[in-house]
Amino acid sequence: MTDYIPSHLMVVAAAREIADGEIVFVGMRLPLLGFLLAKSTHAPHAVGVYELGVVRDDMAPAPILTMGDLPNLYRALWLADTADMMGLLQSGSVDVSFIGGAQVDRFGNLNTSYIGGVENVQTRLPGSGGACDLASLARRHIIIMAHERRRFLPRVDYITSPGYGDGPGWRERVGLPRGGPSAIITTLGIFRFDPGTSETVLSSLHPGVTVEDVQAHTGWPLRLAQDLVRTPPPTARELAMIARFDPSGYWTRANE
Amino acid sequence: MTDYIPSHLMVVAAAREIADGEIVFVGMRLPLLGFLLAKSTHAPHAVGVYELGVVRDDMAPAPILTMGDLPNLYRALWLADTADMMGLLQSGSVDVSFIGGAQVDRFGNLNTSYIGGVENVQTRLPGSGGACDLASLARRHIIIMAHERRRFLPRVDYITSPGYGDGPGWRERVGLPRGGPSAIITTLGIFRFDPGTSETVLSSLHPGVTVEDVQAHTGWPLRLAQDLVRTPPPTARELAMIARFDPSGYWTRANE
Amino acid sequence: MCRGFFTSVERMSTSKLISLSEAIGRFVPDGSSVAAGLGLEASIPFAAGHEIMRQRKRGLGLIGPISDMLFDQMIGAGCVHRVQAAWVGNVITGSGYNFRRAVESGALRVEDHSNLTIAMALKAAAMGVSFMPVRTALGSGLFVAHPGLKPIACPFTGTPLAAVAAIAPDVALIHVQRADESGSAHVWGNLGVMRDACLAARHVVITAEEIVPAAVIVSDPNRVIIPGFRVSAVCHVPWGAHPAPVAGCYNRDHRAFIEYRNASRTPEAFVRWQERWVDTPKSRDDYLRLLGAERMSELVLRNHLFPAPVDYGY
Amino acid sequence: MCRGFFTSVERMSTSKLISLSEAIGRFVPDGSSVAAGLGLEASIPFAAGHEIMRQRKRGLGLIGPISDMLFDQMIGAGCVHRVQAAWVGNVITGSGYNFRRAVESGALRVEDHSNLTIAMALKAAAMGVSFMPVRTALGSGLFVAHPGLKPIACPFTGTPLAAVAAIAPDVALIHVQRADESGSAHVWGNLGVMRDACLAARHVVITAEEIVPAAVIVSDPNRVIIPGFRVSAVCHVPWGAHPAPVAGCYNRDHRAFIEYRNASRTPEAFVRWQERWVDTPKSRDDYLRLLGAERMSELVLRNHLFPAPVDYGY
Repeated sequence: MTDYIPSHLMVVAAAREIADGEIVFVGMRLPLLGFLLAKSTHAPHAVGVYELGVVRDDMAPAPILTMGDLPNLYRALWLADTADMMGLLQSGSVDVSFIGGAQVDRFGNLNTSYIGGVENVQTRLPGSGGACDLASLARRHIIIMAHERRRFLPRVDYITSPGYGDGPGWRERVGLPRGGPSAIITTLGIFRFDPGTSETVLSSLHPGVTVEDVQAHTGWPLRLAQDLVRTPPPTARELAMIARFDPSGYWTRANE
Repeated sequence: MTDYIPSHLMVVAAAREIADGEIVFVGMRLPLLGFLLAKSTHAPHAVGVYELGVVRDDMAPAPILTMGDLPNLYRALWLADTADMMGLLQSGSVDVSFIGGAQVDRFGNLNTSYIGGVENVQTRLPGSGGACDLASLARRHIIIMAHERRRFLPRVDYITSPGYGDGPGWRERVGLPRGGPSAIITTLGIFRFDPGTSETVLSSLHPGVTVEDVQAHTGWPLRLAQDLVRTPPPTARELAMIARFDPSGYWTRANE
Repeated sequence: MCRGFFTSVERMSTSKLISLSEAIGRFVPDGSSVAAGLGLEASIPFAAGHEIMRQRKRGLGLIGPISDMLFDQMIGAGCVHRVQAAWVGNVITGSGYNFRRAVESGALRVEDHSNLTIAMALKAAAMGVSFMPVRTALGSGLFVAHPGLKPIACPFTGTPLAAVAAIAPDVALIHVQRADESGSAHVWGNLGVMRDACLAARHVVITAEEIVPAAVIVSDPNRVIIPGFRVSAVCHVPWGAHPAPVAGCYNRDHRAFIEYRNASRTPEAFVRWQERWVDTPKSRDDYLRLLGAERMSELVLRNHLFPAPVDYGY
Repeated sequence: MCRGFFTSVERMSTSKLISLSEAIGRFVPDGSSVAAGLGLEASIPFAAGHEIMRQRKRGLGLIGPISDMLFDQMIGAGCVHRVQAAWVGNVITGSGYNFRRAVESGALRVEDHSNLTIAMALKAAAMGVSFMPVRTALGSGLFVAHPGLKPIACPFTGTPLAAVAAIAPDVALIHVQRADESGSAHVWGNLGVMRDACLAARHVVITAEEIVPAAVIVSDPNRVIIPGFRVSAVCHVPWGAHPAPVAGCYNRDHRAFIEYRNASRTPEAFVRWQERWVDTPKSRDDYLRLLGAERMSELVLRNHLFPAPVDYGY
């Protein structure tokens, strides 16, 4: 079995969520690697949209740590305003996006702002950036985060990026035009969402992980998919690609 | 006395309304010539804003008939979107603009849309273009038109470009943020507006024109300025400049 | 505003290069709403408009700030049912006679805009919202029975404003200096409402002076007016905006506009004009032969200005 | 929104070229609201921000989408009373520790935005309206006690929307590739919210890699981010965005961001960082000497890409 760490598996799982030809709103860190991996394997026609005003349909010619790094501008398809990118997103032209979080709950709501909530701040985190917009406006979004019990809570302290709120019908009720999370890719497995209840369903276990492991790190009672599967490990080719995009291991090792 | 026609005098009068350093939203025809004349005489630092997305602080290198003619783009200060130009206008950055019309009334309302009104169209004219915006949003605007009784009416059939509506307080009441007409330059003289009543006051008579002439061509009882003056005729230098900007006489002769 | 209309064809960077007659045939069905004249006086897609006339399209809605004489021609040809515009006429001569006749006879529905309200109606659709607020036109006749303008109060300040309803055209027609086969296109010069209209539209049909390799487009991504994945068709049509001017390509042919004034004063004269300039030439090449090399040579650039260099390296 | 603030100095094309210390001294009084980081990860005006810290400005309001670590530094230096931003931290390392401490202690007021809401707040001010509608953030925590966000219904469709109140900064700080003495400036690369922020702001202070003759700027008017008549001061500050990247000039210096993470974990460590990198260097030249020629040479461009030519002639 090829040697890999959980972040490699998360990148591979993220890549597999992207279909060829899709318009992907790309964030930094593992999602960026996932997008690059998809582009260089099964989704060569995927187009990447970056909130700072970049659209690319080609790989950057050198590794990048932020979306503003100059290789990400080189031979871009479009360099423009943030408002132009947000227009693509708000008008429904973005198929899929990826976001991380510090806390998530069983309806896929994310907190990256206030641990403890606004009134009783224990830890102030950086905030939304574009995450709230991606969660509000992409046709679907994928959450990627480390699986720890303090992060997987029955209810987040604050909703930075809306998932399904308090359950079915919530997004329509508050006025969000579309979308919602379609998966949570964690260090232990992959959740999807029950269309009826809008709650997480464990759909895949990473290699070597048991349902009990996942339950031990999840703050709500697990529901299991009828066809619960085992996440295929990264292939040697996938790992080689990831090493090309993250040669120093800056992003993949950060999650160890 | 130098040989000139009424349109030359109108261009000269328009130029004199521009102070140095002002931001001028420039329309076509005589206002364009007025702007160019001001730039090349007493207002060298005036900046011209054109609704199609052009800002210039320099003369076009060759005569132009429309603001989209290529010499008007050559060495422009800024080429951008119509929305950017409209943002300058709407946010109050434009000092003065010039518009023409088919009908005007004593409150400076202009009609360039429907002779006879919407319900009973006798003649359909081209419409607003940017004129309604200039009249709504510039700090002040100047109206330029041929002085004929069928055009100078007690009440216009339709307000394309708002003046002072039905009198004092109207602009504030309907929600216009600023501005209003400061002068009407005609083939016979110049009207200004009484700050108390918002009505026209005849403030200048062109050479050879009498108050009776103006009254005969105006559909409301004239009020005369206490300091009613005689419009100074164009100087030879001004006429030479106009001939440079309108070498074929396309615009100046059109108004004969 | 939610749109799920990308076809996989539009997404892939496969070629969308087709003939203008095929593009108009496929993407401008009868009854479409068509945005054109989006660069205002510049880069008006006359070739595309004439192809619409030649194909006898019917029941179109036209959308644009001003279109110089193009809208008047399409109205005269009987293609148009409805206009949402700020101004319809002939910029250097004044009235559009076909437009006048059609409005005065009651044959044409008009939704009067200003340049600002039409720009913001397109921007609203481009941004994916159903309206945009403006401060213009309050108290004017534009508010009379206008379905797309409403007085509102600012929810924060209470200030009176006007709301402009979004306009999402079925198709935007733009003429550009160069495009690649996927539809990614460079435009320079004044931009008018081109970008917002393209982002607002369901389909974008591009006519281009030049078809270039993709490498040319990505060598200067700041000049891209719209990326290819939002474009439905690209057509190679040199001189496709004549008689309107195109930066870097040719000057405005004023004579054509002056001649058109006379040629449109009566319905009979217009029929003859259309026969001569639209129906007889079966293609843009025929049109250019009719125009003649001498007249074209008068319009080419004689004074050049090349930009200071920039570097997009790393 | 009605602004009557142009001084004749700003209008004339006389020189606005002054030193950075004079520009910050004149146009960033204590208590100002300051927009910065408007290109997001790129072209962050670090030199201007450090000059603000050096001059011990107090009570500032900071406005921006994300600012990478610049806002954290200004907060740590005690300059900041209030933040209106979508994200404050260090892009490649995560948390901004000064920001965290200031919020957790209650010393800093924060108005949380998303990138879309802050972009539209600036666009509203740029367009001269008091709000803009969006469809984002509905149902999120951003609406909790937020003075600048309100749920509204579309006046045409009844659709739920959010209204975002306009934000008009007292001053926008931008770093550009080149500008002339009047303030007309070229920017290429990603544009973020730079243009709207400049059009929204009462004053614009530009730091430029290069001061060029006006002829260079007007050789390519489509690259102008803001015309000079809307600019208050221009400062010649090569490497003025380091360690952020600037297209055409230098790559991102990741090391500085990683070092700053460690240097900001405790207030004491931050004081030492500020002493070393902000207070001891009296100018940007001193800062660059401290940085060292070797490190700078690692950041310069090694691969070049020059655009296909265009012509602005007639």
